[in-house]
Amino acid sequence: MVIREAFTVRASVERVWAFLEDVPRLATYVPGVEAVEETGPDRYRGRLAVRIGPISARFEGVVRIIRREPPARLEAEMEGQDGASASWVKASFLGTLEPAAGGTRLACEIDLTLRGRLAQFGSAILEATARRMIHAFAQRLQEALESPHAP
Amino acid sequence: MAIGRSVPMRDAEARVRGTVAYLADLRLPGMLTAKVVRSPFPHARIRRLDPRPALRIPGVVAILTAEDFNRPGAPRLFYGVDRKDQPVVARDRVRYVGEPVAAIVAETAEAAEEAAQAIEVEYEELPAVFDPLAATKPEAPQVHEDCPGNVFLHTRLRHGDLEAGFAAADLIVEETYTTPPACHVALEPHGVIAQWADGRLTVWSATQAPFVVQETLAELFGLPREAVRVIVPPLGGGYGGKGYVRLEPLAAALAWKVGGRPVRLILERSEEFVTLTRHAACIRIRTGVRRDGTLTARQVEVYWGAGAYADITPRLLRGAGLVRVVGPYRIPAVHVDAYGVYTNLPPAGPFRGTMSFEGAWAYESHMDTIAHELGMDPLELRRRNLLRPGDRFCTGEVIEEAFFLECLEAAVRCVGWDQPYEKGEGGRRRGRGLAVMMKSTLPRSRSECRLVLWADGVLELHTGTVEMGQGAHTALAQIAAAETGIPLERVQVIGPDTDRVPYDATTSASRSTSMMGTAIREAALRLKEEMRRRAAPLLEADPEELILQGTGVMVRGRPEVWIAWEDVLRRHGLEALEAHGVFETQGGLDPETGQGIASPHWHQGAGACEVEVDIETGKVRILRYCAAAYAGRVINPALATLQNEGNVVFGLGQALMEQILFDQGQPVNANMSDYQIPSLRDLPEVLESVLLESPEGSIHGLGEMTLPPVAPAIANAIFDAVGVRIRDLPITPEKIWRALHGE
Amino acid sequence: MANRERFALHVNGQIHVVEAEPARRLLDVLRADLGLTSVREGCGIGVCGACTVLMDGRPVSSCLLLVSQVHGQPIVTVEGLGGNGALHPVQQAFVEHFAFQCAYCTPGFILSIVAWLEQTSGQDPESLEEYLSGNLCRCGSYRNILKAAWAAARNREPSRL
Amino acid sequence: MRPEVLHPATLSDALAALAAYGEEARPLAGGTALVLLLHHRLIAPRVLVCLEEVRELRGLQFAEEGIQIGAMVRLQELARSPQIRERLPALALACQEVGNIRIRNQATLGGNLAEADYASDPPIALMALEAILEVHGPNGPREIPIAEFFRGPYTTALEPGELITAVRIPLPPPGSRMTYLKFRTRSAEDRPCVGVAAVVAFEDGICRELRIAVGAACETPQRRPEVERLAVGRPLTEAVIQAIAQGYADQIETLNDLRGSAAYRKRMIEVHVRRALEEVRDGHRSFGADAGC
Repeated sequence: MVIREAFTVRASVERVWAFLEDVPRLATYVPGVEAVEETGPDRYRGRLAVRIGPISARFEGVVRIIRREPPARLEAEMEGQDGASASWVKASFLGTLEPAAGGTRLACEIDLTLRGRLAQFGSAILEATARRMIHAFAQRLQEALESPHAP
Repeated sequence: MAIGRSVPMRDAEARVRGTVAYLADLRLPGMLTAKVVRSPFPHARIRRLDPRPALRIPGVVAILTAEDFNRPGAPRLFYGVDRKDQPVVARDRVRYVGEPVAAIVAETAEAAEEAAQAIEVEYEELPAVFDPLAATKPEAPQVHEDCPGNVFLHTRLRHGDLEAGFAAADLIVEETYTTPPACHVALEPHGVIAQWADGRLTVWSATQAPFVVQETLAELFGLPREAVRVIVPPLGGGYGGKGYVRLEPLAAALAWKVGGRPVRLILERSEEFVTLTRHAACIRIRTGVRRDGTLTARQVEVYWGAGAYADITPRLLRGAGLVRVVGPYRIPAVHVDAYGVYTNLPPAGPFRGTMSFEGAWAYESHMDTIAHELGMDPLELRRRNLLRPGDRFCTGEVIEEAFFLECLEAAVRCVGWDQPYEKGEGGRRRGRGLAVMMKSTLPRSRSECRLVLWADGVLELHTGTVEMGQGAHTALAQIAAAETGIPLERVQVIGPDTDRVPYDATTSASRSTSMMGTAIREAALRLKEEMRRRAAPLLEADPEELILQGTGVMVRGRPEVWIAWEDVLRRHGLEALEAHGVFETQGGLDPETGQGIASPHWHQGAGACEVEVDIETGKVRILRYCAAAYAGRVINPALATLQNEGNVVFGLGQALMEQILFDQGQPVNANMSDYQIPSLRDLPEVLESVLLESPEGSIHGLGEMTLPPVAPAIANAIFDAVGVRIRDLPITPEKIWRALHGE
Repeated sequence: MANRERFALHVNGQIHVVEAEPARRLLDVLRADLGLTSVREGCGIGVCGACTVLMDGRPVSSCLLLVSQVHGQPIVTVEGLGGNGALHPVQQAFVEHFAFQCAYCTPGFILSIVAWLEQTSGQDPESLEEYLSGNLCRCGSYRNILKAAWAAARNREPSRL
Repeated sequence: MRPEVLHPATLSDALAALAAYGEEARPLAGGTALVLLLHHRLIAPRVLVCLEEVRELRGLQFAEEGIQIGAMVRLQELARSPQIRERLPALALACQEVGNIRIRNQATLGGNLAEADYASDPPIALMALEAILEVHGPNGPREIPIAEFFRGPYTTALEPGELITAVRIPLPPPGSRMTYLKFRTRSAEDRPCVGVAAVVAFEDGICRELRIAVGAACETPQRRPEVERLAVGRPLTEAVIQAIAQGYADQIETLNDLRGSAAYRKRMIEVHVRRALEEVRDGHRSFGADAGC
């Protein structure tokens, strides 16, 4: 399933780009992310706890930045596994930045595939969960970027 | 007379008491439980597979992986009825979501379950392809190393001069139809129990093809056939899904690894959706027609999505995959190209109405499109072109028994086709549709049986035909009774058990009543001949002078010189008298030209219906449906009618709601809430069933005939009602709505 | 097995004491511990009705019920219908009307019809649909099942349960 | 390992059990959703707190001002109750549409609400009926208006350790008519593609109050009071009905699933809001005579 989310933040393209590139910090804005560490250049390892309806899952996996065109385009891939529910998640992320009136327009496209037992739970609920998470992430990012205390 | 009577199913009482023992009800001492570990990826390399953490779980007895097949004395890893391309468990690579990568045997289901989760498998995902047409494109990922382009078989049918045929046409219509993968959804899941003892393998399996299972297992394990015994309990539904070989190799390999104790493997419902599906098909059909409705040429190109393994598809493509997509019409020039295509989906195989369902969906919808373009009544177009007795079909065969038009006319009578028709106004519109189909049965197949007459007068019928609810054992017993003259109450059916009954190819393709029935007649003749020979000295007469009278023998013209069969046996000191019957069909098609004998006889069925379409929602209500089949000689009218009606109910599901949905190869509706089958509230308001009989005709199977017309008859009725042509199954309200509202 | 408990189940007119994990499904207890194999697993999610049992006269899905959710209510399976070896009138009607093919679903249908006869006037097509539409028959014997239900309704006798 | 099952007889014992085990406990009402999750190993609680014997959760009470339904009342009982059918037909209709008779015999109203399945019928009717949920938890009792209860699919306003104890439904104003429409796209046993509940109070042919709830097409049941107000003070003419139907279609964010795409559902909302209002305008849907149970 592909989920798209776009919003405009009151910050320069460069500033948003810098924010996007810093994966460990960026990850703190993703709801449910528990830990992220760098394992090599453009390689990260992390853990994500997520509630899909009545079901709790904890995915452990990796994030790889596979392409960057500063300050306009960033592509990344994520893969994770939840042992308890024998489920796998895979996502590709494409973020594009462009100047917009009053700041920067950030468009995200996330292509998500879930496999294993959780995938049988129903596509609508999975999509709703993913959408909710991405929406929350976008909101938090927006708040952080617009906050005067932002780094 | 035992034939033509609606006698209840032989074990009717056990069926209503719930005491019929299906596979899941069998309990063997020391029985272990198995669980399959399946691939979550549609295409991946297996980087690492470590069963050790699972072995440490209490209760786990053994774990089977591809490694085991490297051991000395191990069975072969690969099997398949044609191409031996399918591993018992995946080695190095997985090709569909749900492919077995390992299997666990444990004392309890809980331990097996826990172990299945503890096995560590690391995958490296590979690009995958899911659509059969897309799979044939040069850039498509390759599913098997040895099959570039993913087409593992291309068969052809060439009849007449296609170019001349199209040149002679006033109109050429070309369309593309598709059908998605679907699931059989027998309420009883697949199940097997396997056990090794004293160098012999015994398998209890809910299979439609015990002898194919026997042969495959013997080959896998390097055993003589006799060393493998296959026993089949009554099936809780089959519909093709239990045809050929399914779980048996895996269960047998697990039993081999365990070495002695019986191992039971029963699938969970979700696993059913990745075990066997209907073919995903893409059918391009192009037809030339004269203004008067005479068909001049037809070209069909079919891409049969076989999934990750070829299974039965190659065999089908040499016959069914060609001839079941043309239609029962006289067409001077016909070309068919059928492609068997690998994709990263679960394997496809036999499915009630195999390839006829897909074929009729295309050619019968297409016929209505042609009729519409010609401004001709759809029935009239068919009247002009349907095969009649003595006509030559595109395979070169002459069709002797041809009742297509009679079937169609019987069906349309129920919807008053000739009457003026009010389609309605406003939000709900009505329409009528019809469809007819022709289906081959299996050429080159053999059925054998044995009749054993015991001295106490009981006649045993030993048969490999599987009872899966179609009432085959009842119908066959009726035939045995009729052919021998022994009262039906004294006929007992034994089998299927490969140790006890002679060979039978398979219980599928609606072949059993006809083929096994003929074998029974053959055996009965021999039994009677033997009886005459034995009776002759007792009656002091020549065998030629003797005739059979009831269950006795008498001298012609002297009714007082009569001896009962039981007495013949007793006087000879025989416990029983046996006779063997064989019936074999010949034929087969040349894979390059499609010429030859496609079928010993042809299944013929038609349907007509009346629907109501809610224009605002696209929802369709089936007001009336009539299914007509050519039944030849009917053995048991009540059971035959049940088959006919069952076809319609099954077909309604396939037409209106059934489809396994995959998201990147992952099934997303692998349960019976998300994948729906019809309930009694989905029945047409009026459902009629017609069996066309011909007392001198042959015996015909009825398990499928009226299923393929259901989807095109409904689609044609929808077109009649609202002018919308749906070409991709299933016909959902949303598709109709989109077509109506141009979205 | 760690947390097994004893349960006294009132099944087909008899009390059966079984030892089972409290969160075991009633379906599994009936089949494995009591040998009542007419109760069958079809879908495992309460949709198909192959595992139907009557609890306090009401049809329920034994695949969606834990053994510890049974609080003394009587349970009936088709093994408990009829008496003295005779078929229950609904069973008899099923035989007479050829109301089954593979028969995997049959016990569930029969129990649903028994409940319909016991709990309603047994005369209303809508209520029959209400009781039966949740039982699925993949062989498609629905028409004959309906005929059998109506035949049983016509010949109905005082409760045999 | 399978969980233990506790059988508290009182509400306070049930709440105490839930509090004691925290995240590791789950309340067990009818079990139709929970047993499924448990069996398919999608959840693994250590303790189930069975609510069957909790006295405070039982019973239907009818009073002048409304109806109080114990959380453990079965959906079939609501579908069949003559009083519910007479006074709150939309609720009876919605309960009658759930799953099949076996599910309805087992599933409870409290369990149904707590599960918050987006594709379920009763929440939609309760939304239009402005039900109030009585909830007890570690911090005592509170009331949650149903409009504030659903936070997302399978997500509710219940705090850890809280239980729904009863659902209170104020009787709609005199002269009210109501219905519930379920639209299915596949088999007759399917869950709704769209569900619409409508409650309209008329006075001399003039609409005094109108409530429409739409669900199954969206993440939670939805109402749009600003659209509902279009009808107030007017007769339910074709134009008014169409404006309301259009308003609901425009304003509700729909979802995609096996039963239909988001775009299709928008239009189906329009069609079924309109049909529900036409039905209400033209009179009640009647029930079959054979009440049973």
